[in-house]
Amino acid sequence: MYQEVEDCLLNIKNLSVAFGPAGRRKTVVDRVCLQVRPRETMALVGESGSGKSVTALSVMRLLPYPVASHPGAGRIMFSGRNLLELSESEMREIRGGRIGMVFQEPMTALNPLHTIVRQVSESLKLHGGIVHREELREKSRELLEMVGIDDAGRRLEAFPHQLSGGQRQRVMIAMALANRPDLLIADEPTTALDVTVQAQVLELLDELKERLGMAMLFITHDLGIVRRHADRVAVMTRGKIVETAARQELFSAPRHPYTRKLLDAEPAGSPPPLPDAKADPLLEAEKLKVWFPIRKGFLQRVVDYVKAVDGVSLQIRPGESLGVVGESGSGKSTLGFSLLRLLPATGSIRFGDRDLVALGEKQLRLLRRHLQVVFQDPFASLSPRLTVGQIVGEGLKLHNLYTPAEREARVAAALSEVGLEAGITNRYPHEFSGGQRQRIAIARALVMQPRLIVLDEPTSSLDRSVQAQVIELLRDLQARHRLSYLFISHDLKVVKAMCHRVLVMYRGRIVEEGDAAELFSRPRHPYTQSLLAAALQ
Amino acid sequence: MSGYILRRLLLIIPTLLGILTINFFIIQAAPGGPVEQMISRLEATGEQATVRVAGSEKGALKGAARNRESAYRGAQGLDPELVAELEKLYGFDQPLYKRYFKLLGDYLSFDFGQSFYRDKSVIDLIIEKLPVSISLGFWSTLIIYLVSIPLGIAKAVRHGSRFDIWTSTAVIIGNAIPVFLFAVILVVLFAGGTYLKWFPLRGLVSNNFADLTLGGKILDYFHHIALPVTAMVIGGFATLTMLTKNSFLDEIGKQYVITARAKGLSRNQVLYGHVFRNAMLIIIAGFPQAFISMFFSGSLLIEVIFSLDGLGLLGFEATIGRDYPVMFGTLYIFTLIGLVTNLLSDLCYVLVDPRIDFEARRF
Amino acid sequence: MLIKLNPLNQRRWQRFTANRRGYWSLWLFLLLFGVSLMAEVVANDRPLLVVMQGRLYCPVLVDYAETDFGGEFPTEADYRDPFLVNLIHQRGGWIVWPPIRYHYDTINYNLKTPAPSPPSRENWLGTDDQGRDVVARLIYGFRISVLFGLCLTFFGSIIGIIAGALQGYYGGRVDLFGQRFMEIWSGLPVLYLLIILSSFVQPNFWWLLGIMLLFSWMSLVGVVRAEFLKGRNLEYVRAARALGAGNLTVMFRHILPNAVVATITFVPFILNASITTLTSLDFLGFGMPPGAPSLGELLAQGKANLQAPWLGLSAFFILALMLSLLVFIGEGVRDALDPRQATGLGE
Amino acid sequence: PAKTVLRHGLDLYDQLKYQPDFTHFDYVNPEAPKRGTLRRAAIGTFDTFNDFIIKGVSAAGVGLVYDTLMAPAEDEPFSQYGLVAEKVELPADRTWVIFHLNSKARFHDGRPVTADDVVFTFNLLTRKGQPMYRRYYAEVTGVEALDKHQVKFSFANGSNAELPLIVGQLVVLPKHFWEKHDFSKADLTIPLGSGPYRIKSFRPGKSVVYERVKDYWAQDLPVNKGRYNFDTVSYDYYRDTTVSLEAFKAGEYDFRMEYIAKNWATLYTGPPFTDGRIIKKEIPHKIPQGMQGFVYNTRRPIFKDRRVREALIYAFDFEWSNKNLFYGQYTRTSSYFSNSELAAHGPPEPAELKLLQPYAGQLPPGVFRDSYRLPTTDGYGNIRNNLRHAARLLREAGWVVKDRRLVNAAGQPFTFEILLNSPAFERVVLPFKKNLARLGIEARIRLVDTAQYLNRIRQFDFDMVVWNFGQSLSPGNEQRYYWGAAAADTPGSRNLAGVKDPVVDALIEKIVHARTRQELVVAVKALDRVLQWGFYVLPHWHLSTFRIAYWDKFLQPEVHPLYGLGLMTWWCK
Ligand SMILES: Nc1ncnc2c1ncn2[C@@H]1O[C@H](COP(=O)(O)OP(=O)(O)OP(=O)(O)O)[C@@H](O)[C@H]1O
Ligand SMILES: Nc1ncnc2c1ncn2[C@@H]1O[C@H](COP(=O)(O)OP(=O)(O)OP(=O)(O)O)[C@@H](O)[C@H]1O
Ligand SMILES: [Mg+2]
Ligand SMILES: [Mg+2]
Repeated sequence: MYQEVEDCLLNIKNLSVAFGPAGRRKTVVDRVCLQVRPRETMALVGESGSGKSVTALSVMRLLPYPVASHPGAGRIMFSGRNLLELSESEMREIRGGRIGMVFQEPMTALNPLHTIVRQVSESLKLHGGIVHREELREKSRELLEMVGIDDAGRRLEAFPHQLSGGQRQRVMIAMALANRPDLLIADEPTTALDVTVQAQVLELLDELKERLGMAMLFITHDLGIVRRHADRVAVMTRGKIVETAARQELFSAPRHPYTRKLLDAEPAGSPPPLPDAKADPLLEAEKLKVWFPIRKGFLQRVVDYVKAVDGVSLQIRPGESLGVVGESGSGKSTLGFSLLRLLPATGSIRFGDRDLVALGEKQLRLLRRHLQVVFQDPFASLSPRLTVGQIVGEGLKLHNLYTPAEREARVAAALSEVGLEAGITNRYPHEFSGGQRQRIAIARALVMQPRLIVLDEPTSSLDRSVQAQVIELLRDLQARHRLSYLFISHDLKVVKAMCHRVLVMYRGRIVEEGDAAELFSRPRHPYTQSLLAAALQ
Repeated sequence: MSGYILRRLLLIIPTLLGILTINFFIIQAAPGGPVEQMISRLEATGEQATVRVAGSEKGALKGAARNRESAYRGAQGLDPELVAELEKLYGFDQPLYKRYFKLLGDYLSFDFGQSFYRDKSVIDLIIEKLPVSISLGFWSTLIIYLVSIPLGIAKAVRHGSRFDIWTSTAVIIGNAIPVFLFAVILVVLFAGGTYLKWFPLRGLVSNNFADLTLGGKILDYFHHIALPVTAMVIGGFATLTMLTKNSFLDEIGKQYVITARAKGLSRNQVLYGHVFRNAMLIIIAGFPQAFISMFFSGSLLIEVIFSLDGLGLLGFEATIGRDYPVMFGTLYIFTLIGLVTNLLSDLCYVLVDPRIDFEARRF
Repeated sequence: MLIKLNPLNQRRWQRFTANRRGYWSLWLFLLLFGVSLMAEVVANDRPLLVVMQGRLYCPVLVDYAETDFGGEFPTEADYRDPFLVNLIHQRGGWIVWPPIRYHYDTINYNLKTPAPSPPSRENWLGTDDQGRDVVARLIYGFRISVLFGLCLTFFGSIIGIIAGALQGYYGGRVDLFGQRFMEIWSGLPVLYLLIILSSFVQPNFWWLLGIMLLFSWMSLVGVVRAEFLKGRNLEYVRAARALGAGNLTVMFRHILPNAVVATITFVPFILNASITTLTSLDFLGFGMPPGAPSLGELLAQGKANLQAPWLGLSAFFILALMLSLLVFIGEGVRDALDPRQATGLGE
Repeated sequence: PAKTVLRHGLDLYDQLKYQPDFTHFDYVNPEAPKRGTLRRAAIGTFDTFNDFIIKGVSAAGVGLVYDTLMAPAEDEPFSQYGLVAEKVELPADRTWVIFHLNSKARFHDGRPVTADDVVFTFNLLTRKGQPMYRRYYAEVTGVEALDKHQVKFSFANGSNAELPLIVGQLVVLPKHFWEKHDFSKADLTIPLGSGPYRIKSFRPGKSVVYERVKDYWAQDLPVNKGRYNFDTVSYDYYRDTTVSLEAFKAGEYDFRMEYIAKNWATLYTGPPFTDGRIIKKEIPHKIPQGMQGFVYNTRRPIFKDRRVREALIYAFDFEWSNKNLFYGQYTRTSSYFSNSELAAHGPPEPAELKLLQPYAGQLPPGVFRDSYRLPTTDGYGNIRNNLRHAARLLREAGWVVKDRRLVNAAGQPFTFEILLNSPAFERVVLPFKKNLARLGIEARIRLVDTAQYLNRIRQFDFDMVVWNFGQSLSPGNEQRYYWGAAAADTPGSRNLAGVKDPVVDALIEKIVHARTRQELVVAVKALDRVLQWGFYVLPHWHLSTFRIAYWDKFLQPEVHPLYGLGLMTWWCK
């Protein structure tokens, strides 16, 4: 399995990564070897928490040293030089210049106080040597357009918090591509993108690969993408690379048991049958509107509005999963927030027999027990100074459910149900992998045993097997407790496996709505059609 | 936002009114007033306002014979008639409410009146003291900011290193040094007659300042303020340095810093370009305040020791000496400036962090 | 540890101890503070014990008249009086003294040189300009200063944090009027309040603490308010609300930890400033009653007696030591509370 | 009409030391060369040269600009010789005085000094000047210019022998100048005078320089001969006393007088002192130092009993304080007229006895035996004997110790408050407080700011204060104000102790109406005795020397005047 490849662009040899101080060191990446050749797309797939992101970060030398360390004699050879031994200034030349990186969690990865144009043009300025403001701006706009952000000119002046998840992710990609790097390390670059945009972006990457000879280390959970775009695939589990093979070889003849498990675990099945299709809706929203003002100048005058949600009406019945799909930036997350009154919205929202909009702060708070949400960006939604145990147990404590001991047990159970091992309750959010954080967020919602959960891309960072596990769990809970879900996702397979009905959103409005099976088989709206076309490509 | 600003500007009026009112009535309650002060000045029985700070001239001899100033001792003491006259002079023959409304009227029309004891208008007095205050304030603030912020950042980057420990110790010790003691020691060591005589002892410029060339003037000025400014800044580094350091430490671990580094930014570019703004909200937002206080800062002790006439001394003497017009004048003007600065500083929050607003939480 | 810490706090404690400076500073500070709390048995002009004619006397705790020992005055015994000491010895009694035989207000009548007299075997750090032992005054002064500082800082910070939190979190009217209130409040003439106060009571520790507390809380408000203005928009705050967290929970569990950094940074300095405030009040003559042991008075004496450097130096040394310890402890606490072990940026 | 004499000088009892033909005072060097500079320092700041009005802080030394009608002799108790006024006409009953102005007198602008100017000055000062002037000249009923050079002051009644001298102290301001300038403005208008110096330059609040008037009209008058020898005199202002001393040592100024014993003993060291460049000197004088001490407010029940007041004296260990706090520099004050011939020491003389005898019944027997001898100590803090004495006195006065506290028959504890406004006294008071504690007395120390302090003093709202009753060499009617029964009930008077003793009142009248110096001295001594034995004040200390230090640039006449320092008689080497 180990082979010396002379013409490798990137050659990782025996790389190990450990966290923690000398005494209590925990190895999370164990003697990994990986090669990426020029013009090659190397896909790195594997279990959530297996060390993919950490490996990628090691290449950039961006781990939190000295908390992180590389025990043993690992090497990372990049065009013949050992990156681990380069000086910081040499490293700087490589970062962003010769190696571009797209981070897994784009929502938190952008500087919250800098405008988009500033962040994008910074890369250009640094390695591209462009200095003129106008030119930088123009180039930045081009880059944004390239990754499919509509209305790019206006988005330039936006701050990250004013963008949707997918938009932020594309900004990340634009930044990584700004300087036409030799190697692009993309850590789940398309998780927040709808299928059409995803296809567009992937095509762009392929094109760059062809035109500029860019190599890619592509970390993903989406085997569909791997199948279509990767040249070779490495499979990682528990800190080790267990199998490296050419794409076809891997898919046709997986050798390692884990690989086989991974390939087999397709999201499948269908939601549990609706117990009572005629039941009164659990949640009912009418003419919901969320308009974000666009402000300008020192005095912050409002010059225009972003109509993120523009007159949406929907119903969710008990025990029902309602899928929401749609273009990135179409207002799905905003809809989710506004339904739970986490954003000021106009319109009416009824939960059971209560009018959420009219509800006082205190009653609403009591009601929140039954209304949970999993945020699109789990990292940002976890208080950085609370431990996982505190985070997951907080809701129970707030609503005074159970005794402390019971609470602890429930928290542990919830964590293990989403596939997290025991004994992590005293760790802080930043010490986890992206997928692990996502599962923590799910556990936090589930532990409350609510009646409705808004799930905003809950499985985007999960590998297939965990994804299946989580979906199974959600379905099981639904079956047992008549749970309702508002399920926002780009992954149509998952939507299909989860949802009874589906809404399609486009620019803040619902363009199509219907029974899941029917909608997938007979899409009516052109956007839905293009979406499905892209997904089934 | 403009609505907010307008509201804030309008609120300045009741705020000023409140401050004046409270001060007015509190002062009425204080025992002893300008009349007593004047009597003590006339009889030379009082102590200088700054006696604690500047040291007593007389020590344990109360009426020490200076010379035969007045052989006629019968002149001592004041009869009630004269006291009444003094009261009239200071307007204390008027009932309280009349005095109060007169004060309000005068101040609303920006008429600050005259000092009780000096033949100067309050405004003139303040203007007269400005050069000293500006000199001390400007240079010391500048130095403190220029040193503390980079130092704090450097310490954050080297958290726990030797450098960190020693600089911490140094700025803390600096902070612990009592200003007045330090100033006096500076004087004795560097300007006195016992050790080195490198710096002038007092004042902002030399007596022959007018005759100097431009270069000479500048040199002379810095020669004079070197010691006072040193004494002023020595304790000032600590807070800002530590605040900078800790805020930076807090931010450095965040995700966007890694992104910035992944772009290939150098350490300083990351620190100053990205972390700075995030970490320094408080400091940046506090800057208008600092900037204004640069011009109006007064440091009583430094001014006394270096024989500088600044606002610190003016304010203190007015307070202790019950020079109400000066007191109210300075209070009014500084409060006004303070209020506007507060507003600016709040607006700065928004400029620094666009996510910030001052609206009430509605949801 | 006697108290069983939960694993989280254990981890914090570990991180705190990992910062050796902070750790040792804590112990040293506790030691000094402990000693100063027991100042009466460390430095006192009353013996710890007198045994005479089979009876046990405990002058540190109990007041005895001179006549109780067979002397002539029925008033409080002066144990430093050779007359009394002789009397006790003559009657076969013996005396156990504290290590330092001076109370803060004990005057050493037996000075070799006029006060302030330089350090000697008798007075380790010399005497002040009233013939009182500097070490004893330092110990008592440290106690008063630290207690004053701790009380002021503690209560001031709590009020300040709450005020800042409410204003920053709720914004709107709360903020608008809260801020105006503070502006008016800070315009209060502190010096006059003190003068008024001192015209009807002798200002003492508690009075000064009260008066200073009226104003000291404002020092943290700005910072905390800014952090809350910023923090209330964060994603995890929204997540907490989504969980049903009430305003208080959101404020103090989720946003406050962000303000903690600034607070911890400021606290040692606020403490120092409190002590300095007391110092300068003493200095200006509006402070503790005359004769009370205060570091401020010692500093003022240091300035007035440049020929006696031991005065200023002792006071300065104690102040510097205390501040350094506090700042180092603060750093340790910061490290302990910081979930990410602060990492460098390479190099 | 009374018989008048034309005199060359004035004093109280026609015993002038210098004869009409004197050419100079004894304590000057008539040959002193006129040259050089005297640089002095002042503390604080100044903002005006108008010394005469209530507003503003006037510059140090501004008096050098003016001449007064008469000039004092510093080696006589209270006498004046002609300056602007060449001769004085005074009737025996002293009901008026006419000053004959010197026709050569000129203001600095060359205009002559006339009687009109004097009248103008007098009216100006009493009308627009500091309120002090009105009080000072209250008994002057009229002033008129008799002709160009004669001005007459009339007095309310002739009983106040001092009045002519007091008028003699009047400065003369130029009418023509002040008619053009606003006298009520306390600004930095350079004033016009006729004196030995004029203002050469100044920096507001920082420094002022006076230069000698080259053609000073009075330069050769006997009173000025040998004086004003410096070409320039300058004052630099400092804010801080420590810094000002440093400046002196650094050679920033030339002359300094020290008032603080500790500084005198410890700070005047360093190279310039050891190598003799600075001379440190104590010059004895005979200026009366009056009485400084802790004043008992006898209005308070606690201090009504003189035995109590005497007892407390025993608790004050002056010797220890002097040795350990004042480097032994001070003398214990035992008289209300200390450091002067007016002080009563030892047994009374027959003349005094004669005065006192009529009141034998009202006075303590001690008065007739001796002056009051203050208890002394060995200076080592061991005052057991004194305390024993004090305890006895207290017991006699009805105070007994109960539960280690001193209480009276009603069981009220003996506590009182010592009111201070200067921190300098803390170190004196604290040992006293400790000693009092051994008697079972609780003394509280209260330090307040000046305004509050004066407020309380004026209302007599205190138990004990530190006060200095200053005295001149010629005590007079001010004694009523100090010790008179009427003053005891007048708020704002200086009878702080609340002395209300008919004997004292009677003796004061004797003083006020003394016809000769002899009579005066006897009456004052008698009063002194009565006051001493009345224990109204717990006496402090005084200093009978000038403590001066100066750079070795100056020479001084061989003779020092007894009643002054005579700095203006010095000259540059
Ligand atoms: N700062 C840290 N301290 C301790 N452990 C960490 C830290 N960062 C990551 N880990 C651990 O390292 C392991 C690998 O994390 P990594 O982020 O590489 O996973 P991943 O393969 O990218 O997973 P995912 O697909 O979920 O993103 C995880 O078990 C995680 O808990
Ligand atoms: N605070 C804000 N201010 C202004 N515009 C905003 C704000 N938040 C979101 N938007 C805009 O509203 C639109 C909808 O955003 P939203 O996050 O709901 O999209 P989304 O459907 O969740 O997209 P994605 O799939 O990419 O997460 C986007 O165009 C976004 O730019
Ligand atoms: Mg990952
Ligand atoms: Mg979204």
